[in-house]
Amino acid sequence: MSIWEYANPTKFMRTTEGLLPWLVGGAVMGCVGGVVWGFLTPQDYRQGATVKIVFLHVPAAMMAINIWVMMLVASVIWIVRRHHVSALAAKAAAPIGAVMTLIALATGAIWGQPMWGTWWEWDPRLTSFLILFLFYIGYIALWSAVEDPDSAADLTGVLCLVGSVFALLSRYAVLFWNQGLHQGASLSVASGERMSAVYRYPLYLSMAGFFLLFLALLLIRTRTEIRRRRLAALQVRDMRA
Amino acid sequence: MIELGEYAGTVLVAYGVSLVLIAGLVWHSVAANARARRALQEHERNA
Amino acid sequence: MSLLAVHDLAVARGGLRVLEGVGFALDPGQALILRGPNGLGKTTLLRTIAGLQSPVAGRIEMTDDVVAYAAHADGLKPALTASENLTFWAQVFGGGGVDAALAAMDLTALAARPAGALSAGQKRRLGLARLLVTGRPVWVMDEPTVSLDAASVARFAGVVADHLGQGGAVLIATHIDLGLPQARVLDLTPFRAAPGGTVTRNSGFNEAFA
Amino acid sequence: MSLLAVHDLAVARGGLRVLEGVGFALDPGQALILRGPNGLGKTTLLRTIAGLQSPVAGRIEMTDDVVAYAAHADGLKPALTASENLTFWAQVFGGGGVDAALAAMDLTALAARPAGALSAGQKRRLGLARLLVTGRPVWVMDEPTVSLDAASVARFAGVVADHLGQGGAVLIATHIDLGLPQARVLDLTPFRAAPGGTVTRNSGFNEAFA
Amino acid sequence: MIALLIRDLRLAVRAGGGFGLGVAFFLILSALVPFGVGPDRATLAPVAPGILWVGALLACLLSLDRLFALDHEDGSLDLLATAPLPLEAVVAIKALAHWITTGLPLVLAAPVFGILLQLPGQAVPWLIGSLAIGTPALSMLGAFGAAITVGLRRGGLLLSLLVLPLYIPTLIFGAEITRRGAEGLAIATPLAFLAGITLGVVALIPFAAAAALRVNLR
Amino acid sequence: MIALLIRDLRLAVRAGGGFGLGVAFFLILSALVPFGVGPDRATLAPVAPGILWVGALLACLLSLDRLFALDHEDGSLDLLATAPLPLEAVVAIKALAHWITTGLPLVLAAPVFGILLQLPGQAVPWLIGSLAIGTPALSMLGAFGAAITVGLRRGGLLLSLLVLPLYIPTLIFGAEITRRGAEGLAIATPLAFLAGITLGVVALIPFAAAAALRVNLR
Ligand code: HEM
Ligand SMILES: Nc1ncnc2c1ncn2[C@@H]1O[C@H](COP(=O)(O)OP(=O)(O)OP(=O)(O)O)[C@@H](O)[C@H]1O
Ligand SMILES: Nc1ncnc2c1ncn2[C@@H]1O[C@H](COP(=O)(O)OP(=O)(O)OP(=O)(O)O)[C@@H](O)[C@H]1O
Ligand SMILES: [Mg+2]
Ligand SMILES: [Mg+2]
Repeated sequence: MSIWEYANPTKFMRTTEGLLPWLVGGAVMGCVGGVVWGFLTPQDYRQGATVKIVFLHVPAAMMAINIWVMMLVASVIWIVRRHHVSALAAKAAAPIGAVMTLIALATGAIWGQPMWGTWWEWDPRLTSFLILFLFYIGYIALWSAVEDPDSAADLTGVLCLVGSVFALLSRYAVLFWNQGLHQGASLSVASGERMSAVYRYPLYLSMAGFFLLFLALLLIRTRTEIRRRRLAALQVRDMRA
Repeated sequence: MIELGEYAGTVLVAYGVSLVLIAGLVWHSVAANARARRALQEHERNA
Repeated sequence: MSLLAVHDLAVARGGLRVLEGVGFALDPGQALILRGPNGLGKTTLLRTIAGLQSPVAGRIEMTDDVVAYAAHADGLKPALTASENLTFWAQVFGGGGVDAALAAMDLTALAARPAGALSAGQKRRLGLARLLVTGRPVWVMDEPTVSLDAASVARFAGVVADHLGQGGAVLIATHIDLGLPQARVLDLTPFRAAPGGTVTRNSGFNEAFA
Repeated sequence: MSLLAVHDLAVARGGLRVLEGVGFALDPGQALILRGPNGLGKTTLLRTIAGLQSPVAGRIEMTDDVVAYAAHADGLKPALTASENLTFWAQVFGGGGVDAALAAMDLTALAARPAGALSAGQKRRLGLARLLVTGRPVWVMDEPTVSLDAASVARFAGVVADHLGQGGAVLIATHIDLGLPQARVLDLTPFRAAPGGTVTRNSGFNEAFA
Repeated sequence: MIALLIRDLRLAVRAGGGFGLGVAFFLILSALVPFGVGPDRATLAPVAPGILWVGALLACLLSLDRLFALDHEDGSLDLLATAPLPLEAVVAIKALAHWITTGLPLVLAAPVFGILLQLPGQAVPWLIGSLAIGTPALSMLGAFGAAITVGLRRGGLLLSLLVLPLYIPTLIFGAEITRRGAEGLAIATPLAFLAGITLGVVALIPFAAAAALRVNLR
Repeated sequence: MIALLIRDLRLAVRAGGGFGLGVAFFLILSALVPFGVGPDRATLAPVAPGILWVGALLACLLSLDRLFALDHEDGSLDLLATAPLPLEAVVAIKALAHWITTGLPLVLAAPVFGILLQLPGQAVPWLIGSLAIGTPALSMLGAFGAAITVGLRRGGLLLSLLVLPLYIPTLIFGAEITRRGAEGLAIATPLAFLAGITLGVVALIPFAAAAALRVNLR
């Protein structure tokens, strides 16, 4: 039995049925745990209480990028092997990614107010996220604009491929255009000393929570899409019969 | 009580906005799912 | 050998099979008229044969580049004159004989008129003249005589007869009489797809969808 | 009294007279079929009667708001469903009876389908159903049976006969047989405008222009 | 009348997102300008009111070109012209539908774009107010341009060419209100002019547009 | 191939001005911005390169939306797809025709607009150069967006939404070249990037666009 079996909608529905409660449980524990723990951390000597925003901002920012990558993979699978579930999963993931991007942008903007004294600064990282948000919006709009579901999957798939290349390109262009204020990654291997364990462990938990939340929502939304597809197919069939 | 200092507003707004967005997303996902399931069940019962 | 042969073809529109089990062959000099009530799937079948969509099942046998397709819409540019429109298509298909085509459809007097300033029937004649300049042997036509008056229908029948005489073949979907006594007629009604038939793609993964 | 009377009418297209001296009257219960070769000026005449352009000479006698016009194009919105399309027109004309109109043209099963997903003939039927919801007595139709199969043409003839029976009148330009034995036929060929006839407006200032 | 409004709104929603798209375009424009101009606050802030107004104008313009063209192509416009509705009402309603789908969302979303372009905080209410008063005039003038160009294929650019000069007074007063608001100056005069223009346009342009439509239908 | 190019150019000319309209729009935009922003040289000069590039981009965009849509509506696209021409070539040629009618006139007319927006003299050659190198990419990316949205009614705004983010890298490097040119800085890096983007886009996008067209024709 190959992994592609799970691209069969019926099989997918059955498997995820059992999986979902666990995911939901994990997501709730991770998110609530991480965020509450984060909220209770002590104040940073430099950033004061604002450091608590990190437990929302960083996981959201991370997921925003990872979800796009996941959509890219799903689109490639659809284009190459034409598994409907993967196309529907890409469709289902997009609004989650858009909301994650929005959270990263919003918390960043709110954070920027005390830190940089401005709501918005054309910093490269913030700018790249804005561009990513535009790609999400365009992708979602295209899905809703095309009537035939297979055509919509094909078109959004092509858009996702081309868009990924240009999102990457934009990142370099933006870096070239403005060297920013935003701090670099502090969770990388070398950066252990930059963020103390007080903040690091709740951040890990929160990140895990966001990831599980994404998985749970993704499954729910994919199931919704599968049911919608099935209903539409049944309706068309009845209409003609 | 947890001490937020001068940045209380900032932190609370950030948490508030994020929670609202996440709650909205979750609610939308769950509601749409329930709607789709009901519509499908109804259709299969009539058919 | 046949110019075009279709075996056990099934075609779908809007995610549902509309026709299945269609089979026929067209040899040089043959004309086939497809009939069937509105909404049966004639247009869908013709688009499939023209290569604009792929069949759900079955085979279409033909060599490349034999089919010239004339759809419900004429593909005319209102801003270009009748002869400019034709010349363009002649160049795209690498054919020629624009003047002959205009003469054949009685459009010589209107050659310099912008296509937008033609009447419905004149536009249609121009759309049909396009087939002549493609140089393709198989003409696939969707209700070609819409808006044509009796004289033009007769003229059209003459053009088709000439084309058949030169070893061409035509496939026409129509509801009205074309005055082509030599044509075979195929009624598509028996090939209507059974309700509940699903569009099974080769992956076989999609039972859940219908 | 006539619903519609036309006296010595001349109509022009692209700055040139195409028909002149046309005259007829339509009483309640009457049907008139206009015939003539492609490009004669039937569409131009119907547009003039529908009020979309003004006559060059002659008179059109009718009370306001009696005419419902169905042109070559159907005026359907592909994104709206069949019944939404009809409902819109019913509301605009202050009429009603959308369901009856759908039933009359055998579209009830397709009522919830977006108009863009109908076949050519189904679209046409929907376009004709529009006439039923206008509540107007005089139907002016330009080649109404294009793309319709034989059954639909018969159904259309039935609808027209009903309309005539209720005191309506119809004016149809067509090239093919409609199965309306009660209709008078007017061949427009004798009214073709003399070549060189100019579009003289009432001011008399325009000889230089044509 | 209501039926036409509902139909147009419904079409806007069905045809892929309707409401959101005008705003999305505005967003993209506000995002593009800094890419062209550079990220400095010192360069951006002074030009922000002008750019935002030009952006609103372009967002309007882009969605305009098919206002009548779609109805013309599929024959609905011929049929509407022979319907009992006066053509003036048709124009006015179509302009209203356009405003609801394009102008109104812009007004509501304007503060966000102000932030992107570093518009000073105290100017934001003036931006919103001037857009709320000015955008109806943009939609109506746009309907006029669309009516004039309706028969022509590839009318899009010609439409812009015709309409943009008509937009200039609205643009000048609208941007002036925002700029003065940002600097805390008196804004009564431009406000009066802007309101006057909108009222005049809404009252009179439908007649001109209907006349143009009639000519194009002939 | 040549026949298609000639037909498209001819249609652009016939349908009301073709060549002129892109430039005219650009002109009006360059004229509008001072109205919105205020006429000061000190405010205008620093933003001029950016505005000019954003303007070029919008002029492109506005004329794009009917690139395939017209051919789709009247059935020509179906017929072209069954013609012996590969669809990739059709896309490339249509993009080329679009560039000749929109991009090329912009490049030639750019100095004039530079003057309107108070662009410093020494930046003008860089403006022209960057536009000449960058606009082909704009046309080709636009063709991709047009191919994706071709079946959809009211695709205009959706098209902008899809295409504008794709334009960002071109815009950044193009405007950067002009700005650096104005200040006499080194321009080799952005120039290399811009040229690279254009080459990549011209080489690869036709395939993506043709794929999208095929899907939309189904
Ligand atoms: C709107 C805008 C913003 C966006 C899109 C954004 C994006 C990101 C991203 C993607 C990360 C993850 C970095 C990584 O771990 O690789 C991050 C981390 C972080 N950001 Fe932001 N940011 C924004 C605004 C801000 C602001 C205003 C601040 C304030 C000072 C800030 C402070 C931080 C901090 C402290 C981290 C975390 C830890 C780290 O360095 O990884 N961000 N942000
Ligand atoms: N986009 C679509 N989505 C769903 N169903 C569609 C779509 N387009 C057409 N159909 C349906 O597919 C069937 C076949 O349509 P097709 O156009 O092939 O019919 P046809 O035989 O050409 O009819 P006609 O004689 O009226 O032209 C019809 O029942 C039609 O309603
Ligand atoms: N825009 C125009 N400019 C100049 N001449 C035109 C224009 N439109 C139509 N004509 C010409 O006017 C004449 C009348 O056209 P009309 O469409 O009324 O003909 P018709 O009788 O309806 O023909 P058909 O049966 O083909 O529909 C035709 O000869 C046509 O070529
Ligand atoms: Mg058909
Ligand atoms: Mg006619």
